[in-house]
Amino acid sequence: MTAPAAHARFRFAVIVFPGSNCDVDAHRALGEVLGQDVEYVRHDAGDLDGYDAVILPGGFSYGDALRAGAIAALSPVMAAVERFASAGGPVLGICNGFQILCEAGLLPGALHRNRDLKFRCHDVFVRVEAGRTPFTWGIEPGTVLRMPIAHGEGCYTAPPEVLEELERRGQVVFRYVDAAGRRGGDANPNGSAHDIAGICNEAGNVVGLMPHPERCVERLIGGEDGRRVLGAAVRWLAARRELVTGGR
Amino acid sequence: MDAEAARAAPAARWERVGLTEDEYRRLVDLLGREPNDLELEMVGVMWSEHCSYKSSKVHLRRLPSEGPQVLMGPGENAGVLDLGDGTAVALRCESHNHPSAVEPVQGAATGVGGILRDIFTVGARPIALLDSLRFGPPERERNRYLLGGVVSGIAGYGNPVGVPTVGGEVYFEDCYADNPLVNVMAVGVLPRDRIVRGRAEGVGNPVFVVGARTGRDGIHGASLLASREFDQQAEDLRPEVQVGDPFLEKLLIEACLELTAGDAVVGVNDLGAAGLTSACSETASRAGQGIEIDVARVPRREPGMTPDEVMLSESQERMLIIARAGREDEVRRVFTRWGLEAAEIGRVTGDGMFRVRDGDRVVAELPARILTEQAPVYRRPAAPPADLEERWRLPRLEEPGPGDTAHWTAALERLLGSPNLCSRRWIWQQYDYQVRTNTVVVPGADAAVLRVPGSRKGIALAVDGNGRLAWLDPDRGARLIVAEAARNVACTGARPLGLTNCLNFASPERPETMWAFSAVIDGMAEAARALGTPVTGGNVSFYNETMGRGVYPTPVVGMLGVIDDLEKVVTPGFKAEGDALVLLGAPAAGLAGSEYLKVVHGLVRGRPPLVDLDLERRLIDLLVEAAAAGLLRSAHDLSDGGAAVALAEACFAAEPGAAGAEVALPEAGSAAEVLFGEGPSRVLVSTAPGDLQRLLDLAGRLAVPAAVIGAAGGGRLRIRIGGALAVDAEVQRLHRPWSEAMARWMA
Amino acid sequence: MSRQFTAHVRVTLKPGVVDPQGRAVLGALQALGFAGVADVRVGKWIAVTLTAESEDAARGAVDAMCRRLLANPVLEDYRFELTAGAGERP
Amino acid sequence: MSRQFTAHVRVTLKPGVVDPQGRAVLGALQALGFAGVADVRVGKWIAVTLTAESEDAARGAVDAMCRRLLANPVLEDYRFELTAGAGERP
Ligand SMILES: Nc1ncnc2c1ncn2[C@@H]1O[C@H](COP(=O)(O)OP(=O)(O)O)[C@@H](O)[C@H]1O
Ligand SMILES: [Mg+2]
Repeated sequence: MTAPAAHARFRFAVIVFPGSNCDVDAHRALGEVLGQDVEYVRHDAGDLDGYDAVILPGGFSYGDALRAGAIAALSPVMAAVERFASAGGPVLGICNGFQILCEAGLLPGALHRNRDLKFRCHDVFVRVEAGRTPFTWGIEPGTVLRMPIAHGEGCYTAPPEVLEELERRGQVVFRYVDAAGRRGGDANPNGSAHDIAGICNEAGNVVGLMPHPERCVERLIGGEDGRRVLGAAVRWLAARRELVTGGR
Repeated sequence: MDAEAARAAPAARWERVGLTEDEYRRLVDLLGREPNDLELEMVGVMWSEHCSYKSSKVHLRRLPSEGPQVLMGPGENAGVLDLGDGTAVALRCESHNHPSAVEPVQGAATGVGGILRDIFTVGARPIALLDSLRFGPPERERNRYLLGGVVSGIAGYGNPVGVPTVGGEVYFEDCYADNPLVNVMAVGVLPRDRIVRGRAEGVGNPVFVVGARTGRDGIHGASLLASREFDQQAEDLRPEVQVGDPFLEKLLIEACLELTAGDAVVGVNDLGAAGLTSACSETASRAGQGIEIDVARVPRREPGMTPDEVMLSESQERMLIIARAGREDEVRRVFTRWGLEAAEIGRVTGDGMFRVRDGDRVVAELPARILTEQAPVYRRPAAPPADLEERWRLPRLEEPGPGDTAHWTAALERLLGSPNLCSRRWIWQQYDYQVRTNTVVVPGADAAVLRVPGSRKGIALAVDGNGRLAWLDPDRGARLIVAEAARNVACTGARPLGLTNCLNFASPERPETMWAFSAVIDGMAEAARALGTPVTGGNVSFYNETMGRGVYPTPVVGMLGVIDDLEKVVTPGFKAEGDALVLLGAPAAGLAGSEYLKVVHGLVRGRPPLVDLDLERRLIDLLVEAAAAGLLRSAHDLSDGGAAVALAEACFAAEPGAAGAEVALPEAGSAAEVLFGEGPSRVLVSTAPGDLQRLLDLAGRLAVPAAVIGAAGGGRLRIRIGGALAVDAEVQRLHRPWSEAMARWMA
Repeated sequence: MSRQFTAHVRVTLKPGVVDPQGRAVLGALQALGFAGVADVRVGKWIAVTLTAESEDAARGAVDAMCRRLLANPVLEDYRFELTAGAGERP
Repeated sequence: MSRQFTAHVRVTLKPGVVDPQGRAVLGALQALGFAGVADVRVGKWIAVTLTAESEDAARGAVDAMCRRLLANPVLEDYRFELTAGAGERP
């Protein structure tokens, strides 16, 4: 089962906006560590033809002017991301990438200033709530992962009816919990509604999260839990290819 | 005109630009005529203490700056050290004290921006920042406001620009209340054969100014603020505070590194203090050439700027690029691609002159060297403070014996929750210390460790300073600081390779300051030489005083070490219950200048010890060899707070189940000295029981004293001294005051 | 002939949205001894200088800017005032 | 008898001070095709609800708040308008 995935190689696009600064980290995690083909794609690119998956990395696109992600959401490449997503392609927005996806309307809601107004950089625990997305494919719901956060505007906010809908449709993908998988206490680092750390669109192929899976793919640096998230996409792509080609 | 009137007329001129009459005469001699107003302004700022190092130069020469590992020493924008496999590291430390006192957020932010520019100026990709901070006691609201502002300024610049802030230090003392210190160190990596110099080489080569537009902000800001006492008049300089733009700097980093990776460029210099005046004259005079620029071609942010304003503006996020003739389009193309402006403003000339035009009109023309090499140099009067011996006198302390467990346990708790010893997490949690995923050892350890991209090696980084020790004895204090920085780096298993510094002092016009400065240089030179860590550069910040009250002489050292195998990195926390605890190095320490004396007895007294540099060097060798051999499960430097605090910290950082220690410390002095004494050359290590003998053998071979003091684990910290139980407490109970103190007062 | 205008845009959080900054400022003001302060809300104030053919055109442009970038409809409301800038240009 | 007031405070960067946010927004608006935009400055807009004995007292309090906390005198200017709040309190 895992054998084809381990050898599978796909083409990942890492979008580079002016001010992106985790682009190299995403590139390294997918390329050097997971052995995938990765290319940087500029914010002014017109299409994403030929890529199997798209990553919107973390950072401070346009210096977070006005609201994090607001200006990047209007970049030419975002039209291409939208087309890529509506064709069912897997899209992952990490941190600033998540903020951009919300600002672009590819994900509902918004990311507001952290409850304590401070930038926070430390590890958190998140519980995988939905296993149907490409980035949680094969991860048992309820699994607790340890990943770093590094953000000042990560408080997920949405109108009550949107939150309700997210819950009902199973669009909450990651939730802040403690090491034992329980909600509450200090587990939620930024005041996010419903302890939301990551969500997906209705179809499930567009995922955004505040924690940084690309920062924890090696034992020496940050741990390895992020490998599971990025590795899930490789397995998902392999499974899809298998479906399409009938395993040939 | 009579002689008196002739002297009176120009008097206003030199004073306005901060020169003395003698300096003005020197200028007229060098120039062979009276300078015009713009020329005088340019000389005034370049001959300021901040830009010319006129009071420190004669002393700085005594620092050792050579060694096989030094690829580029002082005199350029950053020092560069060889890592040995084709990779090199650039390092530099700089102060932004006065701007941070005026506006803590932007003062600190622009300090980060400035030091980063020094790093990518030499062609290095910045990979780490560290900060060394000093404030008045946190009991006062204003000091907390300054701390909060400075931290958010560093975070607000370092985080967006995408360079991790991986370490630092902070101390609180009365003397910094009106004059906080904000020193920032930056480190970058580059291929060893691609060092870029700040030189205007090649007659006819085009000169570009790139990045931000030039505005009226900061005219005279950095240079003048940093070259005078901080008084009421300095308050009036307030509108000149500058705002940093980390987004622009991020683009500038990428564009500059892309450009210098090729061969279109012959020289690069950042625009810092004294802006275009400094960058142009320094690049020209380093190359022994002249330079000609046209201020009319400098992109402006505001209409109606005069040539003076353009030449003296200290607008942030700008760089000077000297390209090869014929490659102009390439320069423009790279910057345009990154959304930045690049304006060609002039050429390198062969006549050694710095010529400034405003369109067709020449508005200033003088030999570039007058602004740089020919600035005045002073050997200012130096004399020790009158109360030096008084400072050394340690009163007799009335204290219970080691058997008073309640007393000593309470003292430890109190120390752990005190401003200078409590956890700094509140600060570093606001810094992105992981971006670029190279940070192997994160803040909170003795030194940060980073993977070096493009190399198999890692580097360890630490900044250390101690104003209290330098005030008590500047020469010994400086030795102690260098030794501590080297030891911190060695505690991770890295071999110290070289250092940079930042020397924060009061007014150089006071003999006491210059005496301390000179002694610090001697001490630093001696220690750096003995430990094989050359001084690759640094920064001097004088005039750190307000209303005649100076800060402690505060030398800060940024140390860089190299580790061959990242798998062998050692951290301070205990790893497993039952591991043997060994105290390596000097068995005894005293209370001079210690936190214990200050916190418990309110005293800053005693003569600091003279560090045995030979022992220190052997201890470092031992740490490096033992780490490489895999004999160390943990290593933690004994510094502020002494053995008891070091033991507690090793418990706080322990792996689950390994917290706690049952130890017996050698009875080398009073209980206070044994528990809380501070002295050099001491490290607490833990080792697997099976490796203990090998470790002791190695220590024996290197002639480093080693005492087996106990074992890790058990959840309690129990310290015996000669049979008496001095400290006994749950680790949890000790942890609370330590971990919560800063967040509590900053809430 | 196009004229210069200045739009003063006010972007505020929607009534129900938690305002951590407003809350922090409120707490700080009370701590400073301003006992009478009951509520604080922090928003943005943006000045946009632009040229347009007419006041209507300027108004339309600024409204479009607000919708597309200056305000986030999930969290924020906006309103603006337009004033004719002094300088007329050809 | 103290009454309720609302102050609308506008905090803006002093004229010569660099405005990185404004610069980024200006570039974004131009890239979106709003060609007529010449300048953008981003400031803060703060609504403070307070009770005071009189309008003068309220004005004095708000001015003090601005000087002490709401604006950073080194970099920012402020101005405010005061309106009497609907609710009167004993
Ligand atoms: N304390 C010091 N020790 C060693 N070198 C120093 C010291 N202070 C300054 N230098 C060196 O002097 C040179 C000039 O410093 P400075 O004018 O501050 O540089 P910049 O213009 O890049 O800020 C630099 O190369 C710096 O490393
Ligand atoms: Mg420089």
